[in-house]
Amino acid sequence: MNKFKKYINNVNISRFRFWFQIFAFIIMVYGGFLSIDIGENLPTFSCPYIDKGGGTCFLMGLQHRFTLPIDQLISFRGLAVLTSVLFFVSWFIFFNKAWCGYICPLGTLQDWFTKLRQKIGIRYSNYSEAKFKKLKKIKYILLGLLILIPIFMANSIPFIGKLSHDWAVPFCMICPGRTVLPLFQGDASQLVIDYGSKTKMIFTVLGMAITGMFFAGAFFKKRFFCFFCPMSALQFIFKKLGFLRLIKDGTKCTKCGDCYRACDMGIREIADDIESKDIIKDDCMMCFKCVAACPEEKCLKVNFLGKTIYEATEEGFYKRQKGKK
Amino acid sequence: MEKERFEKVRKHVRSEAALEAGDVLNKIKDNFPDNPEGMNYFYDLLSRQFSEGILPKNGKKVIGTMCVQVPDELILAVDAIPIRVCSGSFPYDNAGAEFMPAKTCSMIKAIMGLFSVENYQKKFDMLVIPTTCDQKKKTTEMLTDMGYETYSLSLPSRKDNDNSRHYWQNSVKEFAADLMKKTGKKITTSNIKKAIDLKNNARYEFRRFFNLRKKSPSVIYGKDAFLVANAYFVDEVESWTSALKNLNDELEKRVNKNFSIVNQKTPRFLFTGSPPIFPNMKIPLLVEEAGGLIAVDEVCSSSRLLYDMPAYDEGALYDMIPAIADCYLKPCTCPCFVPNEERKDKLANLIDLFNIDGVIYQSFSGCQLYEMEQKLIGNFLMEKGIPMLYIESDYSKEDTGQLSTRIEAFIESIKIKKKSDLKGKRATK
Amino acid sequence: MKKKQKKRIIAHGYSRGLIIISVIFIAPVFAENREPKSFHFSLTSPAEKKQKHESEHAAKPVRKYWLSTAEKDLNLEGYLLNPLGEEKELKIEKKEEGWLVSFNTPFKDSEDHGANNVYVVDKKVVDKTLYIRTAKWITVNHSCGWGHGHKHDKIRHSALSFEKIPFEIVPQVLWDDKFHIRTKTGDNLKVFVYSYGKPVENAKVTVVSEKDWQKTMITDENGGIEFQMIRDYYERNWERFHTSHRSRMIVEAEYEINESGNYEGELYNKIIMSTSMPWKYSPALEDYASYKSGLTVGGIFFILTLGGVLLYRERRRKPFLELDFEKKPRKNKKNKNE
Amino acid sequence: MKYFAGIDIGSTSIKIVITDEAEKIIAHSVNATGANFHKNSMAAFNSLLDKENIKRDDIVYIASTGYGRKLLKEADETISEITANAVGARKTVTGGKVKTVINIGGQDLKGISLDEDGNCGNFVMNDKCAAGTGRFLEMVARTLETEVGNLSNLHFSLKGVPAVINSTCTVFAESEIISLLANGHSHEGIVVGVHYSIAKRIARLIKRIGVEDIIFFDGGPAMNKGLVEAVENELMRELFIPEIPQITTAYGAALIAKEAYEEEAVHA
Repeated sequence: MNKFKKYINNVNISRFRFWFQIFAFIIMVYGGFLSIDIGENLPTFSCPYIDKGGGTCFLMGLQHRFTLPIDQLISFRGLAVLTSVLFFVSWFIFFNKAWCGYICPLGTLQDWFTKLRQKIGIRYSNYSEAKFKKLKKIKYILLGLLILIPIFMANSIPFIGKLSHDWAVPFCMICPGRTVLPLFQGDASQLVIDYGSKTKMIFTVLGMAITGMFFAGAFFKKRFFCFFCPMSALQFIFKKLGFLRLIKDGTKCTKCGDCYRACDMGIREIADDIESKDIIKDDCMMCFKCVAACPEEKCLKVNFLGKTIYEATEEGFYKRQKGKK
Repeated sequence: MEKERFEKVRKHVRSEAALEAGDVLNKIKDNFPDNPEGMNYFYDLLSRQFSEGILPKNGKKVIGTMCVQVPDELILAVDAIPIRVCSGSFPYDNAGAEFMPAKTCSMIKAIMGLFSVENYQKKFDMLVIPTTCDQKKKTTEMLTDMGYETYSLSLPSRKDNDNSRHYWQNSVKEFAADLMKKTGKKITTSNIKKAIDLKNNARYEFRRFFNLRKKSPSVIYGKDAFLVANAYFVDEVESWTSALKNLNDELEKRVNKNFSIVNQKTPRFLFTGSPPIFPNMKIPLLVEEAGGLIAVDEVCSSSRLLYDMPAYDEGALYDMIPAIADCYLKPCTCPCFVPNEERKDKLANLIDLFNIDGVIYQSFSGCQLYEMEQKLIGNFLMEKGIPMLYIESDYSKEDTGQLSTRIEAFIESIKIKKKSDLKGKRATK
Repeated sequence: MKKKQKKRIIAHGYSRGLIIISVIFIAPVFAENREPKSFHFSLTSPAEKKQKHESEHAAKPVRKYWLSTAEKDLNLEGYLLNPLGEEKELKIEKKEEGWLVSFNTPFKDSEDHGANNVYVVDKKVVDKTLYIRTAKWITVNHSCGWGHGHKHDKIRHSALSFEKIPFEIVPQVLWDDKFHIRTKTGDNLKVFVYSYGKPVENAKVTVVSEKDWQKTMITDENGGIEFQMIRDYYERNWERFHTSHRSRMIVEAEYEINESGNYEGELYNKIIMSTSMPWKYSPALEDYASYKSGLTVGGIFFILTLGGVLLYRERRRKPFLELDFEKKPRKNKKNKNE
Repeated sequence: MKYFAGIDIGSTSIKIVITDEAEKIIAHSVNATGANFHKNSMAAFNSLLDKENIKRDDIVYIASTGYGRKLLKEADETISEITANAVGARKTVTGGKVKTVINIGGQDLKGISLDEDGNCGNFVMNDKCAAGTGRFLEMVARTLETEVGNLSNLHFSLKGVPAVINSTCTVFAESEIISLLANGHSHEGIVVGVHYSIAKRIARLIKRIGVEDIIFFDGGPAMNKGLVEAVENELMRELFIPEIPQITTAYGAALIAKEAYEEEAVHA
């Protein structure tokens, strides 16, 4: 058992993750061809615009479900929203935010961009602390909007009235997942500007602009889009329920910042917060690169239902650093 | 005429320093039983350092460093030899005292003494001095004035924000650029990777050593631990690493055999504050001769020296050099940083890990940073209920009698406390 | 009817040949005015003129459809096929405006979730000819609130044929697997004609668009025809153009059998069967969307971001960033807490 | 009968205390240290034994303490004077718990704070120099051409304003006193000034470890009532002065000797 544990702790998690991501990508993007269907309340950006995906993103359904008059929303039909949230949460519980780091196809795609940049040897970019703090809020705003807009479609707002049907699935319209992921099935139909109505036109222009920025941004900035992802904001609400946990033992931390260096999301707390035990922050995607980069014995741990499955060790750190090319 | 006098002084100081070093080494070797075989390498190395001089003779460029914050990896990457020139020698301290202000810390005086007495201008290609404390800063200028090639490595005073982190990273980048210019060799991904690996090997062994010291009752004295780290100042990394590996293997055997050099009752101390640098082993020796054991230390000449490892994410210069920079800044607990809460956390952690009974805080008189931080650390430890002995001292031996009284009284008080704790434990059982 | 047909021939000369043939064959049947006209389902009563469309996204507790004919003396039999292919009860009422059929689709994600086929059949002997007229309506009972999962098998979103129905049109694809309508202008549509569950060869199928364009085809041995739906929605004022504009089309089929028999005491020596199925289609994406613009916008922003990053990097290389003294000093409150 | 001896070899005097098993002092002596620590202390020890008629063999355990403790090879145990002083003070006071001990020795100044159990918790000592110690008082007495024992009398017979002594350094204070004398200050005023300057120094030193009642004040200079008054005024607290202030440390050593002896007996 100890030997096995040692093996696991010495493992190069980045390589494991790379292959796992490819596996997950195939399931999520091509799952339909393999008659795999995981459902439609997945806490990950597995886009419903992909014709034959293996499962779909919860946000699309969420936006649909909130297209209800308020009186119905608080009546039995609201239950539909509730049950879908329950489905979402039950998926989420198992892997917690590791959905982002291991399964999300859009995240995987961004990681591939990072790999490409690394191969070319171009320096990555980082936000400054102050900018980062501001940008972090965007995802909460997006989450708020993607719930409010559908509600305003079904309920009239003073002076404006009901929003037109063109406002449907507002987040999907600007999500690069919609434009980019179907390309992997050879479907480029989402790359158009829709002149059908002004709203649609603005949305599609916005969507294409974001797609353009996504390609350039993801090249320079690791996980460029994830800072704005409302899914990660939504997940963060339920983070306490997750079985999978990232645990930090602050007494062992020397604040050396090695984990912060490794963190693609630039989460400062991982290095500087020595108070909290449960260190998952809203941007965290649970890739566990920080655990792999921690040189302090048992300082960072990955727990599943309270059982440690992966932890930082001196030996593991040393071996991983040595094995780097 | 002047030259002749100078030569005379040099000879005199050198022989005095060698005498002092020999004396201390003998004390270290002979006053204690059961020195590990593996320590002989380090004993020999340090005695050679003082009888034959500190410089290697293999034609490589030599770069002198002061303070732990100098990133050795860069120096190793350009195929030069880093040598830490911080000195603990009283004769050199005396020599420096001739022209340094009276209230300067002994280490600075000794460094200045060393460089003024010895004609090292041609032997060191560069002296790298981080702007840690005010005295080191001015040392840089004084050394330049003496004709040395110096490099002032600009260190921020804060390390808790990103600005200072980037400032330091830039500082290190500039240093790397300067180093390349100076040596005419390029830092490439492959040679810096090699340098990092080289130093990481040393760090790995050092950590192993560190962990072996956790065993209670201990398998090795603190004075030996200090020597091991001190040897790193002047030794080449590979040979040092393999010597330490031998020592570690030996200590591991001791642990497995349940062999220990002291007994369960021996009070275990944490040594912190100004760095004891061989041959200034006054306080550690006094403590261990009086029946205490320095189980672990938190000083820049020992545990802090090789503890922290850099982690780079992408194997390219744009990531590796900042990673190296970070590893020298962020975990550093030098009192030159504000705020320095990390030092308290570190001490608390060490106290837990090493089963510490008391803390010995040394500060060189004149080292204001350590002198002042003493109060903060003292208060922190008092809250934790760990007794601390604060000793203000320098390289001279004149206060040995008084110090030994204080240290013995401290050890006695801890022994009494330990005894009553044991009694209490027995009573509850 | 004849006149109308002729008009159409002039309007759509290219299908003239086909229609001339059909006119020659069918003309005697329509010689007298007594012949019963074929009918179809509609969302509005015959009195109303306004068009209505059914939404695929909204669930309704009761579905109601009007028959397009104003005839009062119909002998209607109604059939309802639920999404699983089971027969259910269909309510037929004779109202003042006309005939109304209705059935319940309870609001829940149950077996009713999916495509429902509604039929009425009318049989009548006129001039020793038995006219069997059927009308069909396919509707989907779906709400996006129930989810777009793949939990429903194919049966649930395809139009089925029913062996009790003498004559019917079965379209190949109506909805995608998310129950969303698929028919767009320019699409190639395939339609089959079945009689009592068996394909009918040589039946005549006519497609009539909202703007009265029509095309008639003869089914092959599988009972199938294929045609491309033309675009007939042109909005002069772009402001009023609707991407989701639904145009109505009706697919009709007719078939004649020389067979003698007795229907409810009346003798006949010929059977003429007709059926109809209304459907809808919307403008194709290509009509109002542009790849070129999409790629341009995407490209511009890609280059802007790329350039921005590179420019920023270049700027950082400069030794000094200028200090702007006129700028208001930043609040340092937050920094203090850090 | 078993007896225990504590020998405190200080820089100026050798203090010897012999206790019985009930921890009662049955004999004590104070002698000058002189040049030869070892010889003088053994001579003093033997003469005390002779005087009190105690057989050498009855002394079962000897603990030495003080500056010269390591030189006394006859001792069974050596103990630092800080621990010994704390133990002695703790046992001397019967009415309550001693919290702070101030000791002025021949060459040093000590402050010890005791924890709840009466063990030495924290302590401070003056650094290398002998400012404000017994030696300093001796120098003052010599400069004023009087005896150390007379300083107290001079202190209390002051009529007028005390002089202000700025320096507690033995060397500088001497010249300062001479100039004060030359300026016409009275001897009494100077003595009071000296006492206050020492008191201030003591106060500064022991405030580092925290001052709590009961404050125990011992060492030779504690016999000087004038100095005691000065310290009390500086600290604004009352001091506890033992009957014979010099021997507390030696007494403590004797007590430790007894404890060590008993512990050895248990293990044997």
